[in-house]
Amino acid sequence: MVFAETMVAQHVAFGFIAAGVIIGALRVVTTNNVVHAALWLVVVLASVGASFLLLGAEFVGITQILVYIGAIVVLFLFGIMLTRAPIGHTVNLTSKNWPVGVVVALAIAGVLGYTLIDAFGTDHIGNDTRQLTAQVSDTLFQNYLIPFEVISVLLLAALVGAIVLARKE
Amino acid sequence: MLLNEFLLLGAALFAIGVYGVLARRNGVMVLMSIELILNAVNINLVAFGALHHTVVGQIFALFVITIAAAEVGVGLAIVLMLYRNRASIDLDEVDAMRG
Amino acid sequence: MILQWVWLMPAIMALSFVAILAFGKRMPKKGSEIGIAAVGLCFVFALLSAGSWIHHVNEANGSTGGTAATATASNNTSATPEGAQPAEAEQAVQPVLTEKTWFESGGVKYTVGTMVDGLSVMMFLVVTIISLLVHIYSTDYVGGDRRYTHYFAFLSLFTASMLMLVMSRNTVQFITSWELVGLCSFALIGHWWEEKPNSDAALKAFITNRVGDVGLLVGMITLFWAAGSFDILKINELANNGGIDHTLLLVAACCLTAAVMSKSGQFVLHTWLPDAMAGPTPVSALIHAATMVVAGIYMVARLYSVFFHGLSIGDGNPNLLAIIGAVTVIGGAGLAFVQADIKKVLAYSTVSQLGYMVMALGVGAWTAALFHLFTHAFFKAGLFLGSGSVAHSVHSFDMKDDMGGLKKHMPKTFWTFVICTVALIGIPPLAGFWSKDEILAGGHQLGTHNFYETFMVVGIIGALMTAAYMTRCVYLTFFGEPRGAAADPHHPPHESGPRIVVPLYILSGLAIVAGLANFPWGPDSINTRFEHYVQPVGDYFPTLSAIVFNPIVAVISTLVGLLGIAVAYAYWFRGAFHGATQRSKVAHAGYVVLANKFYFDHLYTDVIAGGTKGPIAKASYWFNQNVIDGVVNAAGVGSREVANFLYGTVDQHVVDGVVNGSGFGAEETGQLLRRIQSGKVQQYGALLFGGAVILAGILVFTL
Amino acid sequence: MLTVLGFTAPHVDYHALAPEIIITVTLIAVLLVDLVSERNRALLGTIAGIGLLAAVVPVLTLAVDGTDRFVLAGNPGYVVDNFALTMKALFLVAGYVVVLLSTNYVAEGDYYEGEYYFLLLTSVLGMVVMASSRDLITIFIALETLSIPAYMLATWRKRDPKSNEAGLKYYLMGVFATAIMLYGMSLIFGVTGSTLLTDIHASLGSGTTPIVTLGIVFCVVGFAFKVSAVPFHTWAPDTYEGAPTPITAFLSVSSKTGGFVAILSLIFVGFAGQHDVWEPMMWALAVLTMTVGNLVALRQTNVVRLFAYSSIAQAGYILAPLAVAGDLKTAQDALSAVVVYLIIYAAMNLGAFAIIIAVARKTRSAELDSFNGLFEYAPGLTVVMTVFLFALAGIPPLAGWFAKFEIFRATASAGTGAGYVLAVFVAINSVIALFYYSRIAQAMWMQPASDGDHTPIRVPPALVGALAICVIAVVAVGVYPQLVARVGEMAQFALR
Amino acid sequence: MENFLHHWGLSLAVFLPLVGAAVMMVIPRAQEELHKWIALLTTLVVFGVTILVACYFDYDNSGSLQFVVNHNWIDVINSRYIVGIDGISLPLLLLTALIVPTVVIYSWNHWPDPKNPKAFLILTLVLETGMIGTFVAQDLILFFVFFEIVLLPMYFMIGVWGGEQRLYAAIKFFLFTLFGSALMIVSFLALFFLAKDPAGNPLHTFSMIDLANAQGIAHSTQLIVFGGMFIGFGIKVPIFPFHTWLPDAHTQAPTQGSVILAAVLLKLGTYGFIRVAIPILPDAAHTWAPWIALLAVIGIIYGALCCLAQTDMKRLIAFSSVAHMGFVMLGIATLTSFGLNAAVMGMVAHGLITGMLFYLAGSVKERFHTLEIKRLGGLLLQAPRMGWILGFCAMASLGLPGLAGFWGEFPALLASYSPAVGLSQPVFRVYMVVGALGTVFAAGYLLWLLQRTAFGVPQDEWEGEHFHDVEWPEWLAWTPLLALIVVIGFYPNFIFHVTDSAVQSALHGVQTLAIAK
Repeated sequence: MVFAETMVAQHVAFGFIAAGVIIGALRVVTTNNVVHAALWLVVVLASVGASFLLLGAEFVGITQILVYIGAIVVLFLFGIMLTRAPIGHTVNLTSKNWPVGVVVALAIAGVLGYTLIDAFGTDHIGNDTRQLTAQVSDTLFQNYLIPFEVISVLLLAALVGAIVLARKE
Repeated sequence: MLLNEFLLLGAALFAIGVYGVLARRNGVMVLMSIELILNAVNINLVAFGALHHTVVGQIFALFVITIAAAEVGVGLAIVLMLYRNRASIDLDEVDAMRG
Repeated sequence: MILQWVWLMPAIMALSFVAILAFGKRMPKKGSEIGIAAVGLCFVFALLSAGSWIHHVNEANGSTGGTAATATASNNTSATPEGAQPAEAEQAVQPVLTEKTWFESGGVKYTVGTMVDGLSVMMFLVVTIISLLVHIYSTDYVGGDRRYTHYFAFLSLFTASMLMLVMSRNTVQFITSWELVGLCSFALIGHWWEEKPNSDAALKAFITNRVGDVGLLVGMITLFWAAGSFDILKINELANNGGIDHTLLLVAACCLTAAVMSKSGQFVLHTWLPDAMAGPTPVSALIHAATMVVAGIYMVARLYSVFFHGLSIGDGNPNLLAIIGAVTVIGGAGLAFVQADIKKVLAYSTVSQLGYMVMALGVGAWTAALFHLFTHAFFKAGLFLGSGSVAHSVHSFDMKDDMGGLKKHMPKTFWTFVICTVALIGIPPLAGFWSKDEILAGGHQLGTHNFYETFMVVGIIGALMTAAYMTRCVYLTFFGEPRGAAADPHHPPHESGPRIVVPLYILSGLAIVAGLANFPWGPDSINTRFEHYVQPVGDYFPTLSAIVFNPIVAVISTLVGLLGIAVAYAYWFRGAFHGATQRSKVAHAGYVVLANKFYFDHLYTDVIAGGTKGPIAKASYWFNQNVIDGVVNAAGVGSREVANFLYGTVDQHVVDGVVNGSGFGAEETGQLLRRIQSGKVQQYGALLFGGAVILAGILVFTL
Repeated sequence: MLTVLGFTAPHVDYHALAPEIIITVTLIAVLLVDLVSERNRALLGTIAGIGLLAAVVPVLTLAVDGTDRFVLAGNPGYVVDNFALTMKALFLVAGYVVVLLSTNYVAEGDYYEGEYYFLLLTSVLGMVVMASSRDLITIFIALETLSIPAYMLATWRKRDPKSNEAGLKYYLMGVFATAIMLYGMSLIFGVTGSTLLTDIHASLGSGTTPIVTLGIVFCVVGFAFKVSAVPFHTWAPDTYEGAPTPITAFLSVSSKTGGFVAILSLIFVGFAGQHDVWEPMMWALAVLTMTVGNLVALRQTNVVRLFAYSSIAQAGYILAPLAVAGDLKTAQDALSAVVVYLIIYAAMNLGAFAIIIAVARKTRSAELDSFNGLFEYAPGLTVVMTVFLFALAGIPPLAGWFAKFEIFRATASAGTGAGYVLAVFVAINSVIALFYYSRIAQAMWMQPASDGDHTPIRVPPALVGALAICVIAVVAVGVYPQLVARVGEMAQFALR
Repeated sequence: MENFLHHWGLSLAVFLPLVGAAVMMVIPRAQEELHKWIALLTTLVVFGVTILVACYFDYDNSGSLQFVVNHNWIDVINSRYIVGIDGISLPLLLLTALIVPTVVIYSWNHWPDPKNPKAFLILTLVLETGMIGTFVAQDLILFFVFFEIVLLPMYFMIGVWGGEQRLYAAIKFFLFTLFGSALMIVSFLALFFLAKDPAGNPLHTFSMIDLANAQGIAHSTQLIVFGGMFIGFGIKVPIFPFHTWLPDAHTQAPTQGSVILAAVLLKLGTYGFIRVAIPILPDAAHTWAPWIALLAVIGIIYGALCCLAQTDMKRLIAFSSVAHMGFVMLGIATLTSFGLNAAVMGMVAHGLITGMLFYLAGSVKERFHTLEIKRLGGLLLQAPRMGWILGFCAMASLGLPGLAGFWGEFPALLASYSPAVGLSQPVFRVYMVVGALGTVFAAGYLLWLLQRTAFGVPQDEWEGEHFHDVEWPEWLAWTPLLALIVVIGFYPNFIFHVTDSAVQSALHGVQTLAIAK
């Protein structure tokens, strides 16, 4: 019954996670308060991180929390402040073209949903999904050495470039 | 767990992100929506990795997270510069060039 | 043998053309001497070739002696009782041929060469004599003209081309020469191109001839493919022995008839010929009376097997040639009545006389037609040159306004003119009588039991009209009160100089004697010599029955001629048919004949003569000017209109419009597509995501 | 071989990796020199240029060597084969020309010079990596490495709102496209369980399922954006217009080529069995791209913008052979056609931009009017520009004709109706294209100078160098196309 | 010498002009005299080379290719540098090599604005390379390249040195031709992939010689492939309804451009039919022939009617080209050796005659600054020699026997009486009659032109003005053309002798087909 309990727990956990992701995401794209949006984003990102943990990807889950919430959201907040975006409900942040967005989004959802159900309708993920972080690093440095090295140059470039661009004259 | 639980969650997140990207006027909020999309991708990658019992999915996700960070940094820099030049980050107003 | 060297004649004339163009202006006589020398040389050459040909025929007829006289004596022709049989004892005489390969294309040799037989030799004589006289005449007539040299150059070129035409061995050569004489005609009609009517006339001549040339080209092409050769001899032979399908012969003959109509001024393509009188008068005499305009006749004669079998002339049914000829005889004569311009009278007269020839060919009277061509060349050239002489004196061609009473001022011109007129009317024993009578006799003889008899009647009516209008012409020019320029006291009319008068003498002399060339009686040495030497005998020529002189027809035609003169005399000289006391004897006699024979003076004067002169002629002239000429002009104007429509509407708007429209359409589409490029990044994004999902959707759901 | 804690360091073929290493060293050197030397700005461009040319050397030695190599032993995810070498050489030489184009532009404008070259080199590095990448992750990283610096370079004229706008649009659209591509990659990974293209090919077999179709389409869309295929092209005109002109040249040539390299790797190595999916897709993209690009170009008045649409249309031609590249035989023809086109296109387009830069130095404008009467006062530039224009239009004996010819040949080689129809589309479009190319020629040759200013244009040596390279290439290849035809024929993938 | 000539003669003729152009490029613009001399020298040397080639040409074997050079070019697509001439190419080669020096000589003192002899002459030389190259190329790709090379210089000639509407005319010329050649190249490629040798193996070659013996292309496919070539060559000819670029191009082009355009460029299209389309796709040519002939006779009549509607001398001459090229196309469409001979003859004759007419139009324009027919008149009084030459050329153009033009028209009509076996005789005979009617119109518009320009007295507006008659550069440039019009007119064997067996070989395929049927 451990097996079954795990199953139930997983499903319950997934339910919460999914709710967090969906509600958070919807608020991110609908709220008229920029700061709220950033905070709702945190909810989404955290939920996604949780789902990684649920899938046994601890390292990615942790990285998700650290990088996203620790760095990216902070960046966003800085950005919000630097651009002096209105904090309250002062401006309608949704453009007039939102119906287009709805249509496109629904179309995407439809096509993706159809295809995914068609392809993976009954596929189960095994219960033991844990993978060792050591495995991750081994594979990374054995097979993905080159992209890893390249991304370091890229990050340097992004850094240097962003500084140049963001710098006041 | 059903694989599709995650995949459909990812798909939903992707669609919401797309909506956000297309419907938000504020540049920073568009960037946020992009993050939603990238997270949807990551959910997929990690779920598939779990399905195939391979760490490649995670590695891919890690690369995506890294790149996402770099992109946000660059994106914010550009938005910031835009703000400096025109005191607004309303994307609807950025249409000096067209046709 | 000299007949193989006849090509020297056109060569000499062509050289003369080049020499006049090159050196003419620097010569003392401005190049005319080169032309005269050359054409004189050619004349001598033509005489020699004539002698040579006679010798050739005689030899072929298997005579013992070599001289013409003995050869003729040994030959029996129509005068002998056996001559009644159509298939005569004439021996086949092959023409003298030369040939050189010109070029080769598609496996077919194009050759140049000469083909000399009696017909050609006769034409050599006509062309060179008239040309020589015209050259001499012109030195005075166009003396001092600013393009004197060019004038002579083109006379040379014309003579060269015309000689080439009549010695052509094959149809390509024939077409070439045919076009070249047309070119010369164009250049000489338009000699005074400063005035628009002249250049108009030149254009009209050339373009009308081009219309006929379509027939020529198509006909010759048909014959080429039918016979497999351009060789005239071969075409004739094959046509003669049934080697060519009758349908093809018919098509070819009809097409070629179109060429005859244009070149020889037959109805309805005749209208250019009167207009062509815009050219200098000697040119009219040479080209538009004696030589070029008979090229059509010559062609029919040359390709007679084709026409004879193609149009089934031997069957006695009405055929295209005969009908066209007949219409032209009457039409031309009728029109000649109402002209005020002396040259126009002569031009319509030429049209009418050419009609006789075509008609004669149409009924099978080959020799008659060619004989008429021969005699007509002399007296009509004489008439033209005479009219030129008159005009030279009064500086006008208008009989009604500028002439009258010239008889006393220009007696030489007057007498030569009268002689030629009488010859034309056909009063024996002048040239015209013999030849015209032979045509009428032909119509009668060949048409004893069929339709051709009709053409004899037409011919007789034509003769009557000819007599009448020529009398009118003579009256208006030389009799009555001087009018206009002729009455100008400061510049009284004067007789022309010797270079004008001498050719007139010669021509009027020829007009008197030329008819004897085919004298129907007498010993063999003078009996129907023209027929004997000119009408070909051989495989390449159809068998024709010889025309026998018919005394009854001759008397009738002579009487009719006299009647015409009489009526006209009465009408114009006397004003009417009242009070016969003071009439001249001739007119009186005519009047008596008329009065006693028909007893309806009034009827005649008012209805026939008056009618001819009045309503009918007027009407036919109106018809000519407004309908036939109108059609020609309308064809011109119409094609201009069609052209304007085609160019202005179809080409510039439809054809070009499609092109420009597609360009415009492309630009407009581009303009529309630019709207997609709204400048709003989120719309771009929508397009990106939308495009991706649509593309994916389509492929997902279709594959 | 290093082994620590059970980790075995992979064996690296440094010879094969030498070009990437040289570029990396160079870009760091540029950054350091920029830090150290405040005055000697001219040095920066020189270093960058030398670095790029130096990187060509190992490419050549590798080409002479001729064996196909895995950079990491036993890992087919990063390969040096003839295709990779060809494209690397192209990226490096094109990058060098862009450096030449930039030298005076950057020095005379108000720019951060060191960082400019640094970013440029980084982007080139991304491209060079892309040429060898046979793995979804590596392709993704290479794409980002070539894109992210390009986003920033596009907005490098910081105080120019147009440049900001250019960068913003490019960035946003780029990120959107990347997102789609990543989603597609995730699906492909999900189906096959691997990111290696060889594994993917093996795993997918032939035929397709909806999920695979979706994955392929999304993957390709990401690069269709990069090559500015319609309807993913919308960024290009705005970005090209607003970006600094040398960067526009860079985007229109190098970046676009990078996109094509990725597409070629994906469809010929990874998705070779799924040609039922990408053939119709490429067909539709090709037709749409060339037609829309050409039609909209007809109405442009800004030369740079016109060239943006022109380069969109050119992308359409390049896509065309891929629409019939299903089986092995036609795939080879298509691949060599695309490679040949890319090489020739690079020379033509870079040359044209070099002229635009040269002219704009004097006229301070890229409007079509500013080219009026150029023949009067700059006949040399005019002739050379004419060469490029008509090369782009595909008029012999300028190289463009052979490029187009190869497209025709590849589309016709399939022998299918679709192929011939496409060939006719290319034919008709090249006629439309002539119309706007000749408008520039008309302005230069047949119009009087707008302002009557006839002072001659002084062309700096770097630009002369760039022009010389391009014009020689265009003419030489046009007269003797075997030069590139051979390269195109050889540039095949090692893995299939 | 002879050996050298056999290997290098044609290549020299093709590329020497480029050498001249290269030399001129480095000489400063101000040295106008030097430029003129270099250009003249180059073109004369080229002419000399072609004369030498003509001297060493084996006329007994004019049906087979001579002076063949076969060298690697683009191995990858198996396209080779094959040049060679046979009896069809030779006359056109000589025509081209003759026309270009006359253009240079004529240019001596006739510079269209904006002058700039350097650029103008360089373009002329480049043009010469393209034209000569097209006539000697024996590889489809090489042919295509030369065919296209011609476009650019002509585009600039019209666009820079042209008249009021020059931009429109230049681009129209360019777009039309390019459209055609784009379809043409697709057809060439189809041949490359579809043609098989008798054993059924794909040939994969662009060599015209090999392709002429190829087989294995389905009839329906042949039809489409031929269609592509038809549009490509037909636009160049131009066949109705693709002709609309021609009047604009001619009207706007500078005199020299018009001359080259009329004398040589239009021939590229008809030459393409004879050299490429018919030998390689005889079957399709056979099916297409009645339609081509139909368009040809429409062109004859239509062109002539459009001439009648013109008010501009040059435009009139331009439209007359449409009509004349109709005869050439009619000859080609008969698919008989008669017809093809006529076509080549027609091409040469039209080149000489219409070239001359355009020269005259140019000289008239130079003197009167207008070509509006109603303002002209009395040329024979103002400049009598020029008037005479105009008359001569008009006569030659309307197909007067004894001048060159006739030998293009008459044999073409002759041939259409009896087209190749299997073609409908009645249809072609109708075409023949209609075509013959076209000669009437030709006489109409040309004489009408002559009447209104040369005859009559000058308009009042020219009162007191003096116009110089033909000048020495004009004499130098025109004499060879005028002489040739006469010489060929009198002795057409100069052309027919050369072409006859060559067209037989060109028709080999058609004849085989006929035998098979």
